[in-house]
Amino acid sequence: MSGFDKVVHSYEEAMAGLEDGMTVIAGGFGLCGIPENLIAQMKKMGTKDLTIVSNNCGVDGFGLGILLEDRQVKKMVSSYVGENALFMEQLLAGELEVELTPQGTLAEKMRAGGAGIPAFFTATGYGTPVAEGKEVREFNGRNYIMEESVTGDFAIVKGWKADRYGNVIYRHTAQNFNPMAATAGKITVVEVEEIVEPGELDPSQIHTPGIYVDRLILGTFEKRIEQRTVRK
Amino acid sequence: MSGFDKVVHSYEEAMAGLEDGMTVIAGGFGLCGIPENLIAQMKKMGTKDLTIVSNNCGVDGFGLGILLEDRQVKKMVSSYVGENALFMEQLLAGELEVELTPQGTLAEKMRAGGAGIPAFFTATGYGTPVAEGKEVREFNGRNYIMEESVTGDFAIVKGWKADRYGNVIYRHTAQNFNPMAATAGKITVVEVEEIVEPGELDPSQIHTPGIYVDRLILGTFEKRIEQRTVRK
Amino acid sequence: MALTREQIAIRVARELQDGYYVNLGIGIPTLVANYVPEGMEVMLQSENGLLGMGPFPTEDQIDADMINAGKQTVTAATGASIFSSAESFAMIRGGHVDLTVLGAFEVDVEGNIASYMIPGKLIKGMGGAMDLVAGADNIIVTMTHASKHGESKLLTKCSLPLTGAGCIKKVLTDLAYLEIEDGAFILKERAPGISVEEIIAKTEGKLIVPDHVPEMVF
Amino acid sequence: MALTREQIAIRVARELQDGYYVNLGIGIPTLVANYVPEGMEVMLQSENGLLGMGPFPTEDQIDADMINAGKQTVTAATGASIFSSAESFAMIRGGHVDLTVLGAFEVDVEGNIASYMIPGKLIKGMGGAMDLVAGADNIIVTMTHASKHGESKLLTKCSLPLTGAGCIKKVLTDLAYLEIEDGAFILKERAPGISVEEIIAKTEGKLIVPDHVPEMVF
Repeated sequence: MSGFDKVVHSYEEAMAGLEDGMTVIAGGFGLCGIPENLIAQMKKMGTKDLTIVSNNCGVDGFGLGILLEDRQVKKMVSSYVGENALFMEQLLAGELEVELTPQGTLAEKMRAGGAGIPAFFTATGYGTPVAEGKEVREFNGRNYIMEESVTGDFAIVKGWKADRYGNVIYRHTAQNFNPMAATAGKITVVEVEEIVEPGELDPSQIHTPGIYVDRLILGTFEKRIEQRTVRK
Repeated sequence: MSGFDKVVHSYEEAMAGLEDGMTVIAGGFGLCGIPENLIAQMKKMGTKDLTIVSNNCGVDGFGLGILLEDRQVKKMVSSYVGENALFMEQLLAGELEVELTPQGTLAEKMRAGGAGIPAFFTATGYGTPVAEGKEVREFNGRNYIMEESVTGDFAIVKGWKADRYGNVIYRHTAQNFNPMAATAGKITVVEVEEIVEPGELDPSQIHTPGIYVDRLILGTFEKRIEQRTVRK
Repeated sequence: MALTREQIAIRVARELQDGYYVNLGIGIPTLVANYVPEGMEVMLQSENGLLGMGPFPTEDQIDADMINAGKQTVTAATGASIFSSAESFAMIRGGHVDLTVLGAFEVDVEGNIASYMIPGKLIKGMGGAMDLVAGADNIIVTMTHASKHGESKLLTKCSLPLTGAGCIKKVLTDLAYLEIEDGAFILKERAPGISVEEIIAKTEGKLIVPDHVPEMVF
Repeated sequence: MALTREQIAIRVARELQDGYYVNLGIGIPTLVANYVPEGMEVMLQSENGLLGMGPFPTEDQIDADMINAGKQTVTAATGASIFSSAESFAMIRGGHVDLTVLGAFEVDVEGNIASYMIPGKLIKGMGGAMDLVAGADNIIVTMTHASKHGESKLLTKCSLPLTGAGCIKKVLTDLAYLEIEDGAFILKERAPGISVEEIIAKTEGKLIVPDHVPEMVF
């Protein structure tokens, strides 16, 4: 089954082919469910002028934030970038471009990109700065704006368990943007906590079918917590 | 938890409020995963002039096909209606309107309807009779047509297991159109084979979250097989 | 006296109904969860992909893979479901959430809301707020009525970049509960001990004051 | 001799590659699954929501909830996944399927295909065919070269309502394998014992015949 064995054995192999100027779609919400080792590999490779499509840009020193340290990122497409001082510094200095995109629109743009839908209409952002330059159209008496889909040269994804066919499940809210990101990469790379035998995952319960996955790698994860809140 | 107890105890209650002229979105593919008892209840109610949005129209004498017997259906929105002689008869006699819709477009129209997306673009159907009267637009050098979403006054859905919160999972390929249908009804009614205790379903493995479900009923099912094929 | 954060949360909680699916924004809205009336059950939707958010975890329960939209560690309640961001916003955008509560910098008489950006000062992003205000029918905005310097945040026209246009109908400030209708704020209730005059003075947008404006009771 | 149904399937199977995700239409295309070369693994996508379709079930295994797009009872292979119709067509429309094989009534030199409707006679619907031809890059159409009455089905312009416009590049008939390029059919291979002359005679659309047209070997 070599053709369906998506497993690679090094992070070099996992991110091989990443080049300057490429667009990378990344799963994760805050620091939850982020492909932390794939990001670290990108830092190691030193690839520049990247456009990163991800809900957030990590924090200073962790997650996508580490790509800012060597100015690898040209542009971020995100809904929220508030947790990152270096980000703000580079943004205000004009060294970094940001395309603020509503969270739901961002998720839908990824899904649409993977699903062969080049554009869709949403009421989200109508009448706001997000609507600037976008077509407005009325349906059933309400105004909507047209949003175009997004695809990446690479998609980097963090899963929980996968089989070597590339079937992936996510754990709890570490699912977030990962399933959509997985569909929208020309090359989709998934890192997981556990690789299980084919047949172990219930076919009806797979979050990301293997057809979307090009490379799969077993990783170990720090899983840093952003806001540790406990019950008294 | 009365507010989240979606369980009703009779099919009368399940379909209460269905009126002549309404639009009903139905899950199912062929005879697989169809809400057979909800359909039977619609026949019993004798509601007329219905618009039914469903991939197929059952067969003669089973599934949605039974609604044709008393001419309850004004219009079908389907991708394939080839298994039903009575359907053809009424169609050719001009007694029934049909809007043939490509299967993927139909699935996406339901999803978009439930997801607050009034329209999307697809290459499916460009240059064919399906494109007639629809806007054509070019994205990245390719032509796409605009398709509008669909919603129903009712959605009727067949699940496998559910809890009383209305969280539903589907069994095997009986999933098909059911999850999208569930999102697209003003009133969504789900019939299932088993109602389990809250907490029994893994939260990360729920196909239809309870927020989409208004009424839930326990049923027994014939599950007629359309093409019984066996290995020699 | 102006309402405390807790009183704002308590007042919002009175809008809850049994069986409501509710999205609570970061900050004061989050507190609403603490004041769900006895015998009533609501499910909290967290837009990162959790319907049925439970309380914060105990130390033992803490799990990096279980967070809310504020990136706080949380738990899942009985009957919860967990799903992708696309599914989460399908719910939100599709109008399936019964009540959304969120903060704002400014609202105006047209129902516009500005809550995500102060040009040149704050450019963190809108997160899910634009989807929430566009997708929900029933939104309560919680905010202070005026700035520390006394400048009204209930305006004729928002001065900051909008989060949503024409989508807000209910505003609860530390001074009053108001509804927006036909290009005006309608003063519905006032905070205990707050005079109608003070509210008038601190409301820049057109304000309609009925003959009787009941005082909130806590 | 014109190819048999089995030979058509065998010839199509030669286009398979290890690791291909393949959607096989109803009829002859379904037979391709029987001729996957030894040592090669492909996964069959069935558009009703099954990736990794296995063989038909034994009597014991028959399950009304496990069918393929032809409504036949099937099984799931190891590594299969099962999902909604929306997800299934996201895969198809998004171009994730490596090879699609389907039948047709007519194709033409512009790569148009007609396969779903004969006005006044057959109005069953397009099912998933329009999505399949629009979504796939790599499509093989299998069909008879001409009608029983000798009328060509490889045309200058399709006469029947189209299933897709400009999307077909490869056609395998009972007489020949052809590719469509720049407004013409290019004759690539002929069935064993079928003369170039017969193919010319039965091809109404512009046909380019290279100097050497190899005979298929079975």
